[in-house]
Amino acid sequence: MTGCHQKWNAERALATIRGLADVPGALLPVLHALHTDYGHVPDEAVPLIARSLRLSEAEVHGVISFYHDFRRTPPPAHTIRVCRAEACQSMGCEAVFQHLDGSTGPDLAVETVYCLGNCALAPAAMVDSDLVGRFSIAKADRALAELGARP
Amino acid sequence: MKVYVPRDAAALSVGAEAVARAIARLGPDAEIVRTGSRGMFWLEPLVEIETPAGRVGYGPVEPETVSSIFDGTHPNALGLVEDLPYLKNQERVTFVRCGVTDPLSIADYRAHGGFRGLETARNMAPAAIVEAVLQSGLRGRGGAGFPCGIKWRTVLNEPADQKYIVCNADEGDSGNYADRMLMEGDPFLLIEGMIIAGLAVGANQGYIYVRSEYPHAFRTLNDAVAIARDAGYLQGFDIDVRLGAGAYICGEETALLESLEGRRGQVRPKPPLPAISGLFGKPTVVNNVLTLAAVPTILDKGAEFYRDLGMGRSRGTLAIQLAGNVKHAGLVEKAFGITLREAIYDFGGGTASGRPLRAVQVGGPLGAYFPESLLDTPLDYEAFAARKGMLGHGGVVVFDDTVDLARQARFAMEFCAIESCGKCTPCRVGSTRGVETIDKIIGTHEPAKNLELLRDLCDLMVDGSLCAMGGLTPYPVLSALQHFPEDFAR
Amino acid sequence: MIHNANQIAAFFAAYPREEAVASVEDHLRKFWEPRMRRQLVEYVAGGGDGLHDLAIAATQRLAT
Amino acid sequence: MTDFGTPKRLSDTLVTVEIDGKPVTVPKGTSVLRAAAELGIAIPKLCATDSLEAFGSCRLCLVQIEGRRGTPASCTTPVESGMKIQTQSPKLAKLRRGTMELYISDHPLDCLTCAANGDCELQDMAGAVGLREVRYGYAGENHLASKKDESNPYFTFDPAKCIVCSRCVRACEETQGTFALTILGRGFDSKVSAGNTNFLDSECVSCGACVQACPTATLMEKTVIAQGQPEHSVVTTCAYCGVGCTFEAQMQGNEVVRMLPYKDGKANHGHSCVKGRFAWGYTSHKERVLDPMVRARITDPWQKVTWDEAIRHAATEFRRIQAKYGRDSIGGITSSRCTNEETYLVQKMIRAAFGNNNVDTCARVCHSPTGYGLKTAFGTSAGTQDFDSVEQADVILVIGANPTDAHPVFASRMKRRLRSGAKLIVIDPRRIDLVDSPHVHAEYHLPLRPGTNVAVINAIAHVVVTEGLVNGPYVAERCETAAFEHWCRFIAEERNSPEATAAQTGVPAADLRAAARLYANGGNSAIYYGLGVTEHSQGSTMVMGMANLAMATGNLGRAGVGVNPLRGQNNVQGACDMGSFPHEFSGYRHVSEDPTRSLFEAAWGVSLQNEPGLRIPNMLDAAVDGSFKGIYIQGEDIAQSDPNTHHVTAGLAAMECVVVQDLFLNETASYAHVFLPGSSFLEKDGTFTNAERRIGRVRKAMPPRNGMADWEITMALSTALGYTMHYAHPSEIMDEIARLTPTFAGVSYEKLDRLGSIQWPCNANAPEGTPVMHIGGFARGKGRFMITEFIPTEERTTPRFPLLLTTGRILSQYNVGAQTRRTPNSLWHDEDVLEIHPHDAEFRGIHDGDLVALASRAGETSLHARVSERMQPGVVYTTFHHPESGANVVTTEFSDWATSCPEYKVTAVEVRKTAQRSDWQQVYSETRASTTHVAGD
Repeated sequence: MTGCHQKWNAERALATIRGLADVPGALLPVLHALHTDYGHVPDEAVPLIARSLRLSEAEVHGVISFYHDFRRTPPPAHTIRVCRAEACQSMGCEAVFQHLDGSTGPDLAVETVYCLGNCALAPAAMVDSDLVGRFSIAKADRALAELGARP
Repeated sequence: MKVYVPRDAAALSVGAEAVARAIARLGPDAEIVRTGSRGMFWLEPLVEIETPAGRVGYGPVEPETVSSIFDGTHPNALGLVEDLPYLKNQERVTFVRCGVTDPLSIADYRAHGGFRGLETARNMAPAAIVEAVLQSGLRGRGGAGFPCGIKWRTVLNEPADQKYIVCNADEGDSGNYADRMLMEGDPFLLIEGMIIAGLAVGANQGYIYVRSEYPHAFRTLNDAVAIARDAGYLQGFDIDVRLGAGAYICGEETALLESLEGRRGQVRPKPPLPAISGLFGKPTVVNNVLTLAAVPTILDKGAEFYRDLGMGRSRGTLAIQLAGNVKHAGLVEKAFGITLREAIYDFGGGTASGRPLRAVQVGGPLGAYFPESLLDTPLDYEAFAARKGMLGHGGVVVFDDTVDLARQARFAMEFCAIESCGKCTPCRVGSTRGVETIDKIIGTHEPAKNLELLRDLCDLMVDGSLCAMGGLTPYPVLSALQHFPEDFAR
Repeated sequence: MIHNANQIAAFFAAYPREEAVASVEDHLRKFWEPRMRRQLVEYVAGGGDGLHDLAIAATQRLAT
Repeated sequence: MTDFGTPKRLSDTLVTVEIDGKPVTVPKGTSVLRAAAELGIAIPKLCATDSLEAFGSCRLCLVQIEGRRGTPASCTTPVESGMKIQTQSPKLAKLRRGTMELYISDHPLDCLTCAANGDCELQDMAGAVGLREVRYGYAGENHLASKKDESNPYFTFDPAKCIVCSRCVRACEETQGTFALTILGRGFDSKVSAGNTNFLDSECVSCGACVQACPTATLMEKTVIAQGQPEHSVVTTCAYCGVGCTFEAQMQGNEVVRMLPYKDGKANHGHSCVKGRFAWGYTSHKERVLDPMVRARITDPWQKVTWDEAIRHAATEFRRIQAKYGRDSIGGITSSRCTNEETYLVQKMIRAAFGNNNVDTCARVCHSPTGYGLKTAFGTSAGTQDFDSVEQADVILVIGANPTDAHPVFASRMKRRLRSGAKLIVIDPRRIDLVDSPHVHAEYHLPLRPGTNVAVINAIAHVVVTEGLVNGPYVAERCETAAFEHWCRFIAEERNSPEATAAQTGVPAADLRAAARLYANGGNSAIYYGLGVTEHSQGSTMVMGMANLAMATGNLGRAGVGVNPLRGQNNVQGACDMGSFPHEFSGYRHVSEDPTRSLFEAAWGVSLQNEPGLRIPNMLDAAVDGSFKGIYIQGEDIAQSDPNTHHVTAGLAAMECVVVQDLFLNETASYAHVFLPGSSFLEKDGTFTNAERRIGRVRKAMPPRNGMADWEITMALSTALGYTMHYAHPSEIMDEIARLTPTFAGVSYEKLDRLGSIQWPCNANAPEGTPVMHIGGFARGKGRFMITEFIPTEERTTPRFPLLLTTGRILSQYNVGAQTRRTPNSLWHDEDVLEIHPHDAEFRGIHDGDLVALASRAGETSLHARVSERMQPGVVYTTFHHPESGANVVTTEFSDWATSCPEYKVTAVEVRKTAQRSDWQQVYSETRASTTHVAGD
């Protein structure tokens, strides 16, 4: 997922956008597609999206900013998303999160997520694209070592 | 030799993939079938081996111990899986194939009774299908418990050139994972339910809106839809699987519709009901995954079969999802009516930590915190409502005695502040003020005055909010205040 | 002036000749200031070089 | 004015409910909030306003309904029969106070120093709900440190004061249709934004709808911030385009504080554009001339004189010229920017005091073919519909018009209708905004070659006739049979087919056929057109072509259809109605008609000429020839606006007395000998007639800054010429117009005040006016099909001039720019640029922003290039808002065959890169200063 994003290419992006423009309610699918390609929605994409989907640029900005998934800047190489919702709270996710929080750096983002649907194996986390159950400080350290993102 | 290894996200999260690889390596003649999960998550990865007597289970299995499952010496041998009391004591209707079949095998699905409901429905008039659903007593499983048949009837009777079936698969409530389990473990059931819904109301297009936190479910659904389309099941009614983008509020049906239309997921006022003016302004059925997944059974086995399960006005089965600090966390499908205590102790085996249970939150982050003294409440919409709680989607999150309910109350407000769409004032501003006010109470800054203010704020949010997000956020707060006042005065 | 008279004639050319001539004449009477009409009449009297035949016919009627 | 909270609903079904014990009956679909307001019960509200659909966000308007759970919002709850609603209770009071407490916990406490103090809905509501304390305190998380955006020249955006009610966002979407605003973020972080940028750099078109919708001081006019709240207001009509919006001039004494679009204005329904709403500062611009001036030669400096001296001088000169060169050696031009009364007086003075019919008006150069064509076909020189009609149109055909720039307020309504399902066809050489913009697009855009309108309309009619799409019963009942049959034979000829004409028009035959079918079969089809139709050598033919098409398909004589000119200037329709043309009296009656002339002769006490006078181009020709020597020009700038500048200025220079009456020393004034300072629309009483024949009152908000209203000046000049006029007030002029003009017979100021506005014809048959014309039958009796042979213009591209130039307008500037250039509107458009297609640019080595020479056989100028895919290859485009651009130096003398309306839209040109300004521009910049020098300044 991360690390395999393309360099911005307006022509290719336009082709991606136009390929989806006729889908009803195309904006979210378009933004997801750009995310898949570029890891974020570059500023340059906004006018292209707006024109292709017959939206105003303001609307596109409004939608991007509403959804926490959509980024305006390239992502760090790795992301660990720790679930901090109730089921995971009951199993001590907070300690794991606090443990990881200090590890944030240019190569690693530690983010909060509310529920990964793995509440029976709480605490849960998503290490890049891998879902991890029964997450713990030990598992967190192992993940950091594997990602090579230990500060 | 057939070996069954789950591909459910939860199983994968504890190493099912490595186990499957180890099996392939060590047992080259093993025919590995990837299934959904049985829902006994404490046993994951749960490996089952087909024997003449039935499927015997081993779990949890680690890659290092795989070799011992072939000779039956694995320390975690479970015997016949179907005979495990946890499964045996359930009434599996919706989840009957989950963990049993290959979720992406249409042949497997048919072999296990799939598409029988659809075949029945194809020979019925739309109104008759709606009537069957109405008679079954099926209520929306998303939380509000609105009678499904009435919604369908409204859509059926609304004249329009275009109607839609929208599956709300934005299951964002902590402690709830039944939708995910079903989408990953038996996606054709949902597809079948949607096709039937389309027949019933005259819709030709369906959308499944899946939250982005469920990448496995998204992939499985996409694959399943493609397979169903190739197999000719989606002629005249097609399904598009759409991905959310990190907004809890999009589980609210009108926000979901806005999101599907490509807009900010802001809540729409009702009226108009989505059944009259929904997606792109057209009459739309918006149903939860489990609601739609219950439909094929109703058509196949008859409305009576379904209606005969349950209690009071809560008919059929409930997917109880034991989660959090519970020993045997997992999915328990039972007819409505067992008590919370039975679920947590008889099935769940008490807390995982072994410490005393102090609080249970049922129904997700907007559900009330119940103390031990309310554990005998039956799992029934009305019974919960009578105790100022909410059965919701059936998620049960267990907390032991280390929990601080003032913190949990604060979190409820904080969660609302983070996830509010921001449209209405009680929710947009109120949630932030709620966090601040609870902080003042916890910090013993004029606690009496601020407690009164907090209660006023909760009343305002309950009565004044535009949707259930703001309207229900006070439930965990007020229940914490009511049942655990001592936590606010430490 | 010549250009404009020809434009008018060209528009009415789609009609039968009698109607066309009458229409051109009517147009010139209704919309052209007498000075301009006089100039046109003089131009036609001088040969009407380059003038549409309908314009010539209409102008000749103006003169009477 | 009462704000009913939610928009009016139209329904034949009525519903009766009981609110606070009082019964009220309202149309089905009405909100509880509005029903209560109609009873006079004001339920507190903030996010609701009756110009916008209900939103349900502020939660102040909660009510209790018997038998229902909870406290629904009254704005989003429609009435249902038998509902019993309670709007006040202790519970509701507590909820409302609680909500207000939340609002104020995140709001500055600066009411006393706030620009909205006294005009703030938040302040009002805090009072209404009895907020007494904010128990949360003010130390919580808030937005008070948010930065103010002052980038827009006319208003500020102060997010610290924002309550996130989204009224601005919704106004931009629903009312204006631009979608330039959004909410960024969500939850507590939600904030109004112009899309990640400031207002000036955003998509915002500065229409003011957001400012008007804002219930707080978040969006606020800078003038109000600077001057404070207005203390009285005057309802009047905008002096910009032909939409004719009604405004409230909000005043402090004789100073305008702001212009606010008037909710009851029937042309604009409370909406506005950047010009009418904000660009009124020119009225007090420092360049405005307030003293009369004279000079002997145009190279002399101007000498300030008294009104008496100036008027006496002008009169003496005119009489001297007439004595020397004859009665017909002088004439005058009325203004489409002045009132009906003023226009009427000018033509009266010319006919009665000058003693000739040498009167013309600037409609000559814009919509004269409309008058000719529609009169020929239908019998009336005016558009057939009211603006409201567009709401019932199913297919909208826009031809040669760019409403979003030139008629923005009507464009907003059109876009609203398009968003709600009507289909759009655009026939225009350029890809105008309507073709493809947020939430609006054209089903078909037929990008024709400039000059081929008639071929295209004929081809459309060909499809209608040959594919059996004619509305036979309609035609049989309503139109002249012989003319129709003759037309049918003509139009069905293969040479008129889309396939046969495609090569010439550049329009793909398949698209044209599809568009024709849509127009003919799509339900109510309405044509809206502009100067792209009229300003051609076949302008009148094209108008008749559209009339033919509408008659053939039965799209005339009811709401939702019609042939509708979008008039350029505020009073083009009125100027034409008032008898400004050399051949006709007011009400379009030819000067040769004896009974009419006798009527005027009797009323005016003079004998009148029975022959048509000179048109503007004829006057200039005659001046060059030496037979026309003096002219009175009121409020028009022919030296900038009329084609072929060289010829215009030569004509002006050849005259012995040019009298210009204007606000500014315009380009024509460079050639004037007498300058009479005019007054602005804010300074006089009168009426304007907009594009839908709507007569609206212009009301004096302040005394004339120059000392005399324009009608008083004309009166004085006439009197000085020996033809005494004595009107005490413009209403007396209108009374005279009504007496002498059958279509105006029922019009009076009293009735205008009572009804707000009136659409002519207004007489005994239609005492309250006529919104839609030709219902049941045409004004002339039977509709008349005319043969519209396509006769191409002689203006052709050549190897030397291989491109076609077409000209037009842009949103922020207006016409010759005399007004808008003297406002901050120039921020958006400070120079005219040449739009050119990338291929044409590349071929010539032209890059965006390069200075390019633009040359035709008439002349040459230079402009900066803008490379744009809106253009089609081979066509270039510019505007004529700035005199130094010299767009009309390039345009030619070719004109419409019937009306002499110039062919602005087709000029063969060449474009090349250049390093220097053209000769004309260099001479212009040298002479302009010397011809505008005022002695003593």
